[in-house]
Amino acid sequence: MSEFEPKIVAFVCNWCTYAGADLTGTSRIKYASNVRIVRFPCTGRIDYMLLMKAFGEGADGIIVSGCHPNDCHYTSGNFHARRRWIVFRNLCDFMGIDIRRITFSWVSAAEGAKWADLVNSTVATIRELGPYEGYQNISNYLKKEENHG
Amino acid sequence: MVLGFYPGCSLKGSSREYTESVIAITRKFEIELKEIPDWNCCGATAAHNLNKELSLALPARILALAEKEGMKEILIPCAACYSRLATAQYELNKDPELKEKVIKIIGMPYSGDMVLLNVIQMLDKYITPNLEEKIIEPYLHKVACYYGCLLVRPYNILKFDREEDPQSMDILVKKLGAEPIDWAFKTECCGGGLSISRTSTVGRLSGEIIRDARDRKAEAIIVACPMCHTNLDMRRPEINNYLGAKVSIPVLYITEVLGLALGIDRKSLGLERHFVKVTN
Amino acid sequence: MTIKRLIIQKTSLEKFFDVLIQKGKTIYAPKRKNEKINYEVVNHFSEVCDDYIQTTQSAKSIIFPRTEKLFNYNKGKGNITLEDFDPDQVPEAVIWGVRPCDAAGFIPLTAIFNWDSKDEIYNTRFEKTTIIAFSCTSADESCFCTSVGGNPGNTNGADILLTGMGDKNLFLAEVITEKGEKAVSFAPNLFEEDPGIEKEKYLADLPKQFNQEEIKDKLQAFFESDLWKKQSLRCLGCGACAYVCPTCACFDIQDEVHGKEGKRVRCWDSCGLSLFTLHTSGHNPRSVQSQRWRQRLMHKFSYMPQRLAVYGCTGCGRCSRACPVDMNMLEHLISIQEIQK
Amino acid sequence: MSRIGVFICHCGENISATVDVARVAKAASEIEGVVHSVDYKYMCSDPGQSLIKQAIKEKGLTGVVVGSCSPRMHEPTFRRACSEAGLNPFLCEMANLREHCSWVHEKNEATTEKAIDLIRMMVEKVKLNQPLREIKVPVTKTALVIGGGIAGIQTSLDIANTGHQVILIEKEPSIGGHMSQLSETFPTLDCSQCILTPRMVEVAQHPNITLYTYAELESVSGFIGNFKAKIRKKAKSVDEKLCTGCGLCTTKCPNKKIPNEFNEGLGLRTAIYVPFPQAVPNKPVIDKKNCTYYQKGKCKVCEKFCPTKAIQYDQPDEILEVEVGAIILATGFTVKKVDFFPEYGYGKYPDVITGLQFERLASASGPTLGEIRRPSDGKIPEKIVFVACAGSRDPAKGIPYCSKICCMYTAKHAMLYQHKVHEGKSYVFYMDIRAAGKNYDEFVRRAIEEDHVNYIRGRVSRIYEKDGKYIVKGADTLLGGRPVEIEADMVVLATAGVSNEGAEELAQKLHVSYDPYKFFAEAHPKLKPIETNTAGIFLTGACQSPKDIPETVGMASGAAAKVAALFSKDEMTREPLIAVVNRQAPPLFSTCVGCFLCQTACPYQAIEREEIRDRSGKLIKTVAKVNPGLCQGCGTCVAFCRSKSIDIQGFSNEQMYSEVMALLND
Amino acid sequence: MDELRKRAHELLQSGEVKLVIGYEQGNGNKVRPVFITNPEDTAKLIFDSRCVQNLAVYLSKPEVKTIGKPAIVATLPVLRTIIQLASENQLTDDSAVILGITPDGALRNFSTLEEIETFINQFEIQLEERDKKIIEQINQMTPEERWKFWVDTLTPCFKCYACRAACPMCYCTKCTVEQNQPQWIPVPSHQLGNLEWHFMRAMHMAGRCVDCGACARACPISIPLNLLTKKMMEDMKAQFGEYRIAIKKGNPMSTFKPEDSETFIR
Repeated sequence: MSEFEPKIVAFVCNWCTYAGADLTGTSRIKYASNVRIVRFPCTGRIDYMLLMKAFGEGADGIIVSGCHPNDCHYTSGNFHARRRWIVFRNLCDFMGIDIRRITFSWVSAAEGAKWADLVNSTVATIRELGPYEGYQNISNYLKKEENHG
Repeated sequence: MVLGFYPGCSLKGSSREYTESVIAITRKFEIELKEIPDWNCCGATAAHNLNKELSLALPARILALAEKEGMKEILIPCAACYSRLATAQYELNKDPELKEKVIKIIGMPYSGDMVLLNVIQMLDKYITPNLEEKIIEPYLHKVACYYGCLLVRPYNILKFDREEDPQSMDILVKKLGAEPIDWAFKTECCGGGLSISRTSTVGRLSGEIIRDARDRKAEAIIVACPMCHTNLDMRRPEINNYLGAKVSIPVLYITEVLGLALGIDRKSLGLERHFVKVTN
Repeated sequence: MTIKRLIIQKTSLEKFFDVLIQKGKTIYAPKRKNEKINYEVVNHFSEVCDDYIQTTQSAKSIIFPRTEKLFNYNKGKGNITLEDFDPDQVPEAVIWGVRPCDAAGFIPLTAIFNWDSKDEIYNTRFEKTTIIAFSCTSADESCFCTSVGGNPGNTNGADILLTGMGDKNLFLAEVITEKGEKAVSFAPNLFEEDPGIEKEKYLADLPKQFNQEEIKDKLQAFFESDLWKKQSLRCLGCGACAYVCPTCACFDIQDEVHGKEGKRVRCWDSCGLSLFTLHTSGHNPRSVQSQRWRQRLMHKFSYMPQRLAVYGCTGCGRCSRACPVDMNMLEHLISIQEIQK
Repeated sequence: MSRIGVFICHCGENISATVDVARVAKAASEIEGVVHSVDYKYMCSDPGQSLIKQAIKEKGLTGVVVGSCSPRMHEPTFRRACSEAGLNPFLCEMANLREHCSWVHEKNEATTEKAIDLIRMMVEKVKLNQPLREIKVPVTKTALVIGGGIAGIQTSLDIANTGHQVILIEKEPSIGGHMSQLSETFPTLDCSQCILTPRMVEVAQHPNITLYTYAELESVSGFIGNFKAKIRKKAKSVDEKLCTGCGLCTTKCPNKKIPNEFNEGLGLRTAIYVPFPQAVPNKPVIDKKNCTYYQKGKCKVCEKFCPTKAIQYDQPDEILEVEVGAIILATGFTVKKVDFFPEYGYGKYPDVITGLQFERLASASGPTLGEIRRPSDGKIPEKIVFVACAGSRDPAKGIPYCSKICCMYTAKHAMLYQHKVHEGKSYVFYMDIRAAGKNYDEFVRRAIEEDHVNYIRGRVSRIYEKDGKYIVKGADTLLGGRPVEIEADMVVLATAGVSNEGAEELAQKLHVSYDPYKFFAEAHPKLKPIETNTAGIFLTGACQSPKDIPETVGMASGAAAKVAALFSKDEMTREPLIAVVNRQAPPLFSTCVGCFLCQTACPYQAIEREEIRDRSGKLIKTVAKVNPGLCQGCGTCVAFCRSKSIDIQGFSNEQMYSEVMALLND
Repeated sequence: MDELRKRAHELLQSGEVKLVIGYEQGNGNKVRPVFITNPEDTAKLIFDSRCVQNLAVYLSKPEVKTIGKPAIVATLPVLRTIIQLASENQLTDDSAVILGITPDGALRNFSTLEEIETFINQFEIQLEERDKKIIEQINQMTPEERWKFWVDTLTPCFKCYACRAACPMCYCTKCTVEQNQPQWIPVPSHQLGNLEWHFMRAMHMAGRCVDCGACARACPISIPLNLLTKKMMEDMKAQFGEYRIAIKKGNPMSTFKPEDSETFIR
């Protein structure tokens, strides 16, 4: 069978990381095509339930990225996000949700190269880890087991 | 009550009178000084220039020993020792990793919550509150309180008195009836560790201090540091030589002055040990 | 058919269990898992636990699963394909060791699923399931089957009812239905003729505490009564009682979509939950808990007897055991009985 | 049922070289709801745009997805195109096929697959887009200027001259600020008051400026274009209408021994006083703390002598409520006093003074009428030492920054001294000389070369008094760090410029952020140096960081321009991508339960409380409400809200959700 | 107990409150909430070690609100709840009369929320050794084992929402699970739906949970679901300093410190 191609979803803010990824483009830096970028106004807007959903729908890895501290277009959205991430990660870890599959990062509008590295290294990591079967198994429950008595 | 006690090298050697006067006073106020067993060098003054870990491990071992004895509070009369111990405690408390490292080095448990008292803090805490009724012969002299460098520096670690123009000793001697002069040499350098190696430098530096004290009519210089005392007292010949005049202002430890005011006899205060004669 | 009375030794009972397994039956039996006893698929007789008054959850979910797929669909642009429910993949099953009140629970449940339209999925599961019940030799303060027309040795709803004698080395086996017959026929020689055992003296003693007909008649007049408020003030409005109940049959229909793929799913719901009756308009005909509590009780003791000629409660007492705030069905029914007209 | 149009751009070769655009268009056409899907060489070109417009009209599209470059590039272009064709611009989304796909991946299957995914994501999103209208917020065309120093004066005049109303408040009895205290100004040495006082008078007389002196800001509510401010007019105890400013009261007041703030404590004043002769308004106030009548209950001398009966002891503080559209902070700075410096004697030496005090000595209107004399004994100093960087650039003192103006005014001081005391000797201890600015360095050179000021590069470690002289101990680092001792008659410390007392409190009132030194923080260090992070509040002058006069005046005019721009329209329009708290039919009204934790999460204080009442006025529930004027659309509240009661237009929960679903299921 | 009855009697008698929320003897060995409107019935009130249900949950129930101003028997967890509810704008000083019960079982009256706050701050929320042990065991597992543990633990959940109903902090009129545009949490109870429900529930409790244990006690099938909130509480203590229930607005999740740890961010 062909090599496993990880599905990576990237949740990024509009002002830093999305622009950073644009810069990667304008500087023609090549990186793995496994990633799909979802654009948010700010990391503060990124709902952790969407991360859960992404896994539930078959994502093998997730990137969450926004402005460096103090660079937030909205002054403190990223600080609020960081708080949420801390708690979110702890809970994921405690529940056995594989936090190695979620990469948190700050990528500024000037860090086109960093974005490419980030994607490539994430894809590499996920390739190592393989498909996220644990999560995918519980998601397609009705295929597996009709009767939930 | 019992108080932990770290003498350090000077108080056992060049400045035994300091030890004697400290003990004489504490005894009078029913404070027992319990010497930390098997104590070692505090690292002053060279260690921290040579090897950071060593300069922290030496004091750490001392504090660890004190903790082992169940001490909560220790008195460190020597300003240099006080500075080293306080510094070590500060450095280790703010860097857990380093702390772990040092604990390994000394091979003893070390918590780092010991309360450190220099002589003036000890006096303020346990002596001055009920001092007045005990004063027998007020020390009615014009004096120059000389703090030196290590007693009040660095401020961000010691948080004791104001670093440029300290007041604690002045306030204390006022209570004893003395009149402290207002001068600018309270924290000027006395030559410190050079007292053996570069006596001429000591002569000049301490000379300037003595000169200003003299010009401002001080009858005695009050110190709280063995090294200051050594330089200002023992090196008087070099000083006189530098000033081209004989200055006979005696140099007393704060504890000696206090002792005199309390009517303790000169001998148990070690006043006979001074180079520059202490006259009443 | 008339009930056939046989006896079977404990040892043979175990053999009978193995025979059923060999015949390819999926056996659901009470199994102890961290302090709780529930019906699970069991393969060895040894796993079956028999020292219990009642399981936490009823046997309902074996035939009416808490979540079950009705059909799959694929929504390509313009052309939609359906993959309907396939009766053949429903396994032949045995429910082993249900209490008479649970067995009786399948009577109202079946009535509901065949009320206006016949529910193929439910019926298929039910047809393919044989119910082997065990009489109760003990009861607790939540039990009240005798007050709702049942009893610890009640045969209604079961295909076979086993009643243990004294030290439970010998069992009276009452074969009630063809399904029961068929099961016995797998190993007829394990059974012997009944010497004429007096079943009653081995059953738990549970005095009748109220008269459900009387309550039914009373309830007619009580719709607007404030007793519902009184009784339900402490009710938290969760679905625990409904979900452990052997006869509660409310369900919700959900679509679970994944891109073009989708399944239509039937899952449990409860009239105790505040959004159960919420209209899109925002209006909620049962806006407060007292109305929901009234609905739950009226449904079981007034509406069902009227519409389906069967009561919605078999006195298993699970709702009372499960309730976090001690909403006790028996207590409330008695208090209604006591109200003077 | 949505009717989506998909438009795939080749971007010349930029996209089509690596992505099979035809296939993408084909795949898009198979997505449910897509009724039109084409690819074209240059979508952003006029023919490209008209392709879109045409399709919108002919196929009655309800949504448009353009697969081309980054939305950060051409979103405005395509949204305009849509609205020109009669489709709400916010029903247009862009899939980034260039920057995020064709430019960063190799030409292969996967890349085209990705392009298709990106399109599908946007199709699913745009299906849920809502038509949005730009938000219009009314603007009150009055500006509130806080602080009547040169910054506030300049801003007020500039705004007033654009024809808009200005309210200027100053906490002291007169406007003028620090500039009015200065003697001469560098680098031209022209007299400060000569250039300032005309401006002060202009402010007082300008028809568009309302001036409140002896007044402070009490509180502020509202948002850009619509602030409501409460101003406390402290009681002057003098009726300004009756008072003619004759000044008789000030000469008669028996209490004459009060240190004069204007002269930095070097002179004395009376309890009823005018801060300085050229004060605006030139009418006295009674300093209650020092007035015998207020303290002891008897005296009333001023009342007795006042020819117009203008004295009113029972005059109360007055609270004014004003509505303004913009607020300009011009609260200025202050300087550290000598008592801040232990090594320089904790302020115990009378002849060790600050630069500002020296200004007063050098000022013709000062206590010595411009002669440099020692405060202690009035002697003219023969040797004077100036210490630059007194406190500044000294982390140990908690002031790591450069106060910026000291190098220049110290040079000025030394010059003035040399000009006034010809045989005098002056020394300046400095760290570096920072004289960047037009004619600045030349000015310093003049001090050194023409006026022979001795510049010594080194710090002063101690100053102490001995036999009436001040021993200044320092080091000359240019001579190998040799210790230097100067026996001076007078020492002037160029003490650090620091933020005003109460700056923090004011910042909190206005929700303006501030740096660790309590200077107000600009919205962006480079591109928004005048704006604050609160829309409609601007900064000017030294309240943002120490500044000299030209810089302050420049910034002041800048702020005025910002305000003029804001006031140029009756309404501001804003992108409608903001948060909204849902409203529903009764009895729910809203799923919001009013926990208001979102208030603490919002960076803009944009979340308000709304009370929902029944017809009889009985309170049903209190729920959150987003103020469209303040919300900037970050969406932090949206992700934070437990009951999902807040959503953000343009990035709604449904939109983001379906975007994610779309990219993972095909 | 007599003191409690006496006080309740006074309150109802004087008309200061219309209702007293307390505990009464239930069936068998159970105790249960009781709502007393008539002074005579105050004799029903009991208080003993079995009275652990968090009565504060009734303060936000419309049915209870309509009766009028209540007095409520409040043990330490209930007091904490009241403060948390106050900080979330759900009640004020005069919403209810507090019949406080100190940890040593004595009746204690509080007149203001501030009083309650200072009182509860004497007792930091501490996990019991038992919980600590279990949490530690789970921490010791490999991620895979943890995952299996939680999937197995949560699979039996049939979403009766007793945990939600019993939790006084779950006072939303429309819970996220009932939001269907989009349908954040699947309605049916299946492995994914259950995991997402319990995960989200825990997240919503972050910084708000007072660790009263009501949720776990309410679960008819005894899922130890409050292990999640307990663990989270420990983590937040460690990450953000103290975990305090306070009146002042804002909680660890709605505020931040610029120096928050970000070692995990690349």
